[in-house]
Amino acid sequence: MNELLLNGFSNLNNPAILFFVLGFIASIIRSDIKIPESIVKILSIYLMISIGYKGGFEISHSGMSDDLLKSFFISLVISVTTTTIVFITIYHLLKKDFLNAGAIAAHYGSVSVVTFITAVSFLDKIGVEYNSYIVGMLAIMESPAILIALLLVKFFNKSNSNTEVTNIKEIFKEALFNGSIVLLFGSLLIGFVTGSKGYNLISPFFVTPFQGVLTLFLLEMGMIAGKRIEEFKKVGLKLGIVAVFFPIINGIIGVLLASFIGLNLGTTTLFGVLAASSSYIAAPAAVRLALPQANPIYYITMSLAITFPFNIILGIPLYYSLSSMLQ
Amino acid sequence: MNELLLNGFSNLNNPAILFFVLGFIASIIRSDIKIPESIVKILSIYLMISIGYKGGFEISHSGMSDDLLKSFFISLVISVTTTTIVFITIYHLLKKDFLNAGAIAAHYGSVSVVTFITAVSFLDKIGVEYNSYIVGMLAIMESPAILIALLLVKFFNKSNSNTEVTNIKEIFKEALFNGSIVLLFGSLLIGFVTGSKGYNLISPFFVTPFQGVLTLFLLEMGMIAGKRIEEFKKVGLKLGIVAVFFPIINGIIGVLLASFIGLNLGTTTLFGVLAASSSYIAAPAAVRLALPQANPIYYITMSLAITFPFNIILGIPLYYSLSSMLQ
Amino acid sequence: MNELLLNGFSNLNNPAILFFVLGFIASIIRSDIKIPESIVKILSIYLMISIGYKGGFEISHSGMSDDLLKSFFISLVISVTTTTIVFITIYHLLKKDFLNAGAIAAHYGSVSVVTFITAVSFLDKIGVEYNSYIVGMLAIMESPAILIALLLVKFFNKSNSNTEVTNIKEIFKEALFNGSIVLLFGSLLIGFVTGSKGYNLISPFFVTPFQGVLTLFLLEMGMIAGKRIEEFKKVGLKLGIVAVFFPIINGIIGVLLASFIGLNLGTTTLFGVLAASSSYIAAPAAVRLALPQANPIYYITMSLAITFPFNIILGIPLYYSLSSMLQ
Amino acid sequence: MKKLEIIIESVELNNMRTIIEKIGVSGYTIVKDVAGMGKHGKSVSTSLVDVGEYHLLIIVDNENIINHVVENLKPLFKNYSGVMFLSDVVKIT
Amino acid sequence: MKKLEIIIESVELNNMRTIIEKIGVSGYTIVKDVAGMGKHGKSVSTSLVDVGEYHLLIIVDNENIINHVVENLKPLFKNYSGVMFLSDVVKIT
Amino acid sequence: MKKLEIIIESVELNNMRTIIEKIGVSGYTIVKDVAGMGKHGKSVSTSLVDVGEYHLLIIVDNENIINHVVENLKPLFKNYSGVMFLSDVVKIT
Ligand SMILES: Nc1ncnc2c1ncn2[C@@H]1O[C@H](COP(=O)(O)O)[C@@H](O)[C@H]1O
Ligand SMILES: Nc1ncnc2c1ncn2[C@@H]1O[C@H](COP(=O)(O)O)[C@@H](O)[C@H]1O
Ligand SMILES: Nc1ncnc2c1ncn2[C@@H]1O[C@H](COP(=O)(O)O)[C@@H](O)[C@H]1O
Ligand code: NA
Ligand code: NA
Ligand code: NA
Repeated sequence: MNELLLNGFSNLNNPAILFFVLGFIASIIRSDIKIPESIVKILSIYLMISIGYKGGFEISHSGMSDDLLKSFFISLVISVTTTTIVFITIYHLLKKDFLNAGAIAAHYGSVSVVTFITAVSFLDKIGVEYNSYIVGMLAIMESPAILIALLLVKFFNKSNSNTEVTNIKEIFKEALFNGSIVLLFGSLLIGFVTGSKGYNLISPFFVTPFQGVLTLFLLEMGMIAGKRIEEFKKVGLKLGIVAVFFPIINGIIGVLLASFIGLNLGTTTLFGVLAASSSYIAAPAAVRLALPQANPIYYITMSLAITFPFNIILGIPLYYSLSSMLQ
Repeated sequence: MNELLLNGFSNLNNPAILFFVLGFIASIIRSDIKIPESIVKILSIYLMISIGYKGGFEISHSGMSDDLLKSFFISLVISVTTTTIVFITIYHLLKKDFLNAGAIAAHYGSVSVVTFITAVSFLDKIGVEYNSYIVGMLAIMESPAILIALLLVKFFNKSNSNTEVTNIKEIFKEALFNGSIVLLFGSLLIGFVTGSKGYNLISPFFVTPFQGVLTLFLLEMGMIAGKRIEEFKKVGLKLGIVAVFFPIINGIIGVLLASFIGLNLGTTTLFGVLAASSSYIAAPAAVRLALPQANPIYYITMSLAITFPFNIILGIPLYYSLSSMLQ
Repeated sequence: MNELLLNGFSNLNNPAILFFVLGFIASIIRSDIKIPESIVKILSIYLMISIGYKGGFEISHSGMSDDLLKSFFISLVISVTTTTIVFITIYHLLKKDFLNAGAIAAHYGSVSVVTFITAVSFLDKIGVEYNSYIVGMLAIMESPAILIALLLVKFFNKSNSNTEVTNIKEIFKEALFNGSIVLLFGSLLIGFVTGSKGYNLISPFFVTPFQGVLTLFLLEMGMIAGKRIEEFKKVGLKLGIVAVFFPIINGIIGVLLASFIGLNLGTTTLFGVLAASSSYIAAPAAVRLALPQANPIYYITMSLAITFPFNIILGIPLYYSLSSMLQ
Repeated sequence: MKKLEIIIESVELNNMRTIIEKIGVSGYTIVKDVAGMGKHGKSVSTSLVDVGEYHLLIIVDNENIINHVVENLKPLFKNYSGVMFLSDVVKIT
Repeated sequence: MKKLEIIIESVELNNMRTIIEKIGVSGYTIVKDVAGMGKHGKSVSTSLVDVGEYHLLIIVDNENIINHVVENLKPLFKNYSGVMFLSDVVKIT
Repeated sequence: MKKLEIIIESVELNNMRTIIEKIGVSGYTIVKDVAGMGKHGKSVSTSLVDVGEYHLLIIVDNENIINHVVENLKPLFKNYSGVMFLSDVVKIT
C-alpha cells in the first residue's frame, strides 16, 4: 500500500503526466493553447512507429519468447471478457439500452495506444522489464472488441435497422486494415528485420526524443479531456462512476490472467493496462458508423475524459502495484 | 564600440539570424517557401515549453534568487514607463490620435517571446549567465501594457463607443489566462518540480534540438516580416522611424533600471531586450478586439516588420554591449 | 553482378526504404494512415535545409574542389541531353503529341530532391564519400529542363495558344526563385559561413535526426505513390514501361559523363541519380500552368508512382554499382 | 439548375459519396472540416476523434437529379447529425 | 427560408457567435480560414498573427430571425472588416 | 447583385486573381483546398504535388461586373478543370 502511494507519486513526478494535468487545467480555464490538429495526428503516428519499431528491434535481439502464444490467447480472452462485462453492466444500468451498451462496450473492450505508451514509459522510468512482443498484442487487441460488441448488439436487436447492415462490411475492413494496426505491425516488422544498423540510423529521431514527444502529446490529450469533461453533465453520474470502475475491474482481470500464465512483472502490468484502457480513436469512428443511434457523448466522454485520465494518473501505478503483489 | 561591432558580427554569424535574413529575402523576391501555419504554431508552443521548462529546472538547482522581488517590481516599472512613452510619442506624432497611440503603445509595452528566446540563445552562445527566473518576468510582462494602454485610451476617449465596453471583460480574461502565459508558467512549474530525473527524460526533445527549432522558426519569422514590410508605405516614414527608436529607447530604459538594482550582466541584457521588444501575438489580437478603429497596418507592420528584425539583428548585441558597459 | 545484388539487398535493409514500401502497401490496401499535408511540407523543407546546410558546412572544411566548374558544366549537359531524349521518345511513342512529350520531358530532365537525399543517405550508410558541392548541382538542375522542354514545345507548336504566352514570364520567374532553389542555396551559403560553431548549434536538430525524418517522409512518399499507381491504367503500358527505362538510360548517361571527367565514386553515383530522377514538385506545377493541354495523369503518375519508387529501391544501388565498375 | 448544400458528419462522408455517385450526379465539391451549431448543439471536433467533425458538400445539378439525391439522403439524417439546403443557380461551365 | 453568408474577422468570431446564439438562430456553420479581397484590400493572414484572418459564417433560418440577425450585426461592420450576403434557400432537413 | 462561385485548380489561382482584379470586382473570397468530383473525375490532391488541388472562389458584385468576369474566365475552363455557378444575392454590407 505504501509502495502503491510511492508509485503514484513517482508517476506524478513525471513531466508527461504533469503536462497532461497542465493541458487539462488550461482547457478548463479556457486558456487558448491550440495544438493544431495536424500536429496531434503526426505525433500520434510518431508514437506508434516508435513503439512498434523499438518492439521489433528488441524482439530481434531477445528472440521470440515462449510466452507468445499464451499471450496471444490471453489477449483474446481479455477482449471477450471485458467487452461482455461492460456490455452487461451498461445494459442493466441503462434499462436494456443495448445500443449504448454495445457502443460503450466496444470502447472498453478495445485499447488505447497512448495509455499503453504511457505505461511503457512508466516502466522504463522505474526500470522494470517487459516482453517486447507485447506491442503486437496492443495491435491485436484493437479490433476484436468492436466486432464482438456489434455482434452483441445484433443479437439483441429485433428491429434490424438498415444502416447497420450496409456498413458492417466497411467496419470489418476497417477492423483489419485500420491505420494504427498497419503502422504498429509494419514498424514492428521493420524493426525486427533491420537490426542494429537500422536502429542506429533512425533511433536519434524515433527513440531518443520519444519521452519529450509523448509529453507534448499528453499536453494535448489533457486539453482534449478538459474540453470533453464539460459534457459530464450530459453523461450523468451513473455512467461517470462506471467509467472509473470499468478500468479498475478490467485492469484487475488483465493482471490476474497475465500473472496466472506466469508472465513477468512488466508484461503483466501492461496486460492490466491494455485491459483497463479504452479506445478513443478506432472505436468511436466505427461505432458512430455502425450504431448511429447510440449517443456519442456517452462513449466519447466516458472513454476520453474520465477513463483515460484515470488510467494515466492513477490506473497505471495501480496495475503495477497489483502485478508486483502477484509476482 | 569595437566590442559592440564584434558582438553584432557574432550575432550575424548565428545560423538562426542568417535564416531569418534568408526568409526575409525569400519573401521579398516572392520565393514560395511556405511553412504551414500549423507548424509555426507548434514551433512557437515548443519554444515556450522549452524556455519555461529549462528556466524552472534551473531555478530548482540554483534556488530562488534574492533579486526576484526587485525584478518583479522592475518588470512592472518597465511596462508602465515604456507603454506611456510610446503612447505620448504617437499621440503627438499622429496629432492627438489617441486610438492609434493606445494601439501601438500596447504593443511596445508588451513583450515578444521570440525576441527574448533569441536573446537567450545569444547569451548562451557567448557564455554569459543570467538568472533563470527571468522567464517568469517574460510571462508577467505580456499583459500589463495592454491593460495600461486601454486605460489610457479610455481616459482620452469622450465618445465612448459601444464595442469597447462589451469586450473589455474578455480582454481582461485573456490578459490573465492567455495561452502563452499559462504555458510559460506551467512549464516553469513543471521544470521546477520534476528535477533532474524529469529533465533527463525530456531534454533530448525539449532542450537538445532547441537551437535548430529556433532557427527554423526564425526562417518563418523572416518570411512574415518580409511579407509585412511591403506595407511600409501605408505606415509612412514617421512611424517607420519611431519603430526603430522605440526599441532603442525602451531597451536603454530596461538596461538602466536592471543594472541600477544590481542585476548581473545577462539578466540586465534580457531586461533590456524585454523592454525593447514588442508584442505581435497577444497585443494585436487584443487591440483589434478592443480598439477596432485603430489601424492594424500601423501596429502590425511596426512591431513585426521593423522592430522585430531590428531587435533580432542589431538590438540584442546593442543591449548586451550597453549592459556590459554598465557592469 | 553479385555485388549489385548485395547493394540492392543492403538498400532493402534500410528502414527508410522499408517504410516507403510499408506506405505503398498501406495505400494499396486503403489503410488510413494520414500524414497531414502540413507535415509533409515541413518535412520536405527540413530535408532541404539539412542537406543544403550540411553541404555548405562540408565545403567550408574541404574547400572548393577543382571539379566544381567541370561539374557545373556536366549538370547542364545532363539536363539538355536527358530532356531531349525523353522528348523525342515520347514524341514518337505518342504519335507527334509534342505537348505531352514536352510535359514529360520537363519532369525527367529536372530532378527529385528526395531521390537525391535518399541516395546521399545510401552512400553515407555504406561509407562512400562524395564532393559536398554536389548539393549545389541539385539546385542548379531543377529548372533548366523545364525551360528547355517549354522551348521544345514552342518550337513544335504552330497554333500558339494564348495561355502559354501569358504565363511564360511567371514560369521563368518561378524557375529562378523557386522555393526549393532559394532554400537549398540559402542553406548551403549559411552552412558555409557559420562554420563549426554554427554547426554545433543546429546539428542536433538538422543533422542528428536526419535519417529518421527521411524515413517518416518516405513513409508518406510510399503512400502517395501507392495512391497514384491506381491511375496506372489511364497511363497505359507503353508509358508505364518507359517510366522505368528513362531512369535507367538517363542514369547511365549521368554516370558515364561524371566518370568521364574523373569524378570520384560517390559523386559519380549522385550524378547518375540526379540524371535518373524525375521532378514531382516543381515540374508538375510549372507544366500544368504552361502546358494545360498536356495530361497531368501521364506525367504525375510516371514520375511519382513509377520512376520514383524504381529509383529509390533499385535505381540507386544500380547507379552505384555502375559507377564503381567505372572507377 | 439546383444547388444542394449538405452539412454532414465526416464519418458518413464515404457512405454519402457512394450514394450520390451511384445516382450519377455530374459533380460535387467538399469543403472540409467546418464547425457549427444545430439541433444537436455545438459541434465539438477534437483533433484525435473523428466523431464530431463535419464537412460541407455542394452538389449542383438539374432538378431531377437533385430531387433524387434528396430522397436518397433523407433517411441518413434520421440517425446522423446534419442539414440540407436547396437553392437556385445557373451553371455556366 | 433565408441564407445569410457572413465574411468576418476571426477576432470577432466569438463575439458574433454570442450575438446570434442569443437571438436564437436554429443553427450556423463556420468555414474556417478563408482569404480574400474587399474594401480594406487583400487579406494578409500571417501564421502567427490572428488579425487579418477571416471566417465564413453561414446561417440558414426564417426571414424573421435572419432580419433580426442582420440588424444586430450591422453595427459591427462599421469598425470591423467583412461583408454579409443574403439569398433564398429551402431548408430540407 | 449576383454571386459567382468558381471551383478552380490551385495552379490557376494567381492568374485568375489577376484577371478579376483587373476587371475591378469589389471583392472576392477564397475557400482554400476543397475536394470533389466532376467531368475530369475525382480530384486527387497529393500533399506534395500542387496539381489536383482546388479552391473555391466566391465573388459578389453587380450583374454587369459579374458578366464581365464570366466572359473573361470562360476561356480558362477550356484547358483547366473547374466549374462556375451563378446565383442571386442581396449584398447587405
Ligand atoms: N440553420 C442552420 N444554418 C447553418 N448551418 C446549420 C444549421 N443547422 C445546422 N447546421 C450545421 O449542421 C451541423 C449539424 O446540425 P444538427 O444536426 O442540426 O445539429 C451544425 O453543426 C451546423 O454546422
Ligand atoms: N464583393 C465581395 N465578394 C466576395 N467576398 C467579399 C466581397 N467583398 C468582401 N469580401 C470578403 O470580405 C473580406 C473583408 O472585406 P472588406 O471589409 O470589404 O475588406 C474580404 O477579404 C473578402 O474575403
Ligand atoms: N456539378 C458540380 N457540383 C459541384 N461541384 C462540381 C460540379 N462539377 C464540378 N465540380 C467541382 O469542380 C471540380 C472540377 O470539375 P471538372 O472540371 O468538371 O472535373 C470538381 O473536382 C468539383 O470540385
Ligand atoms: Na480495454
Ligand atoms: Na516591450
Ligand atoms: Na533527371
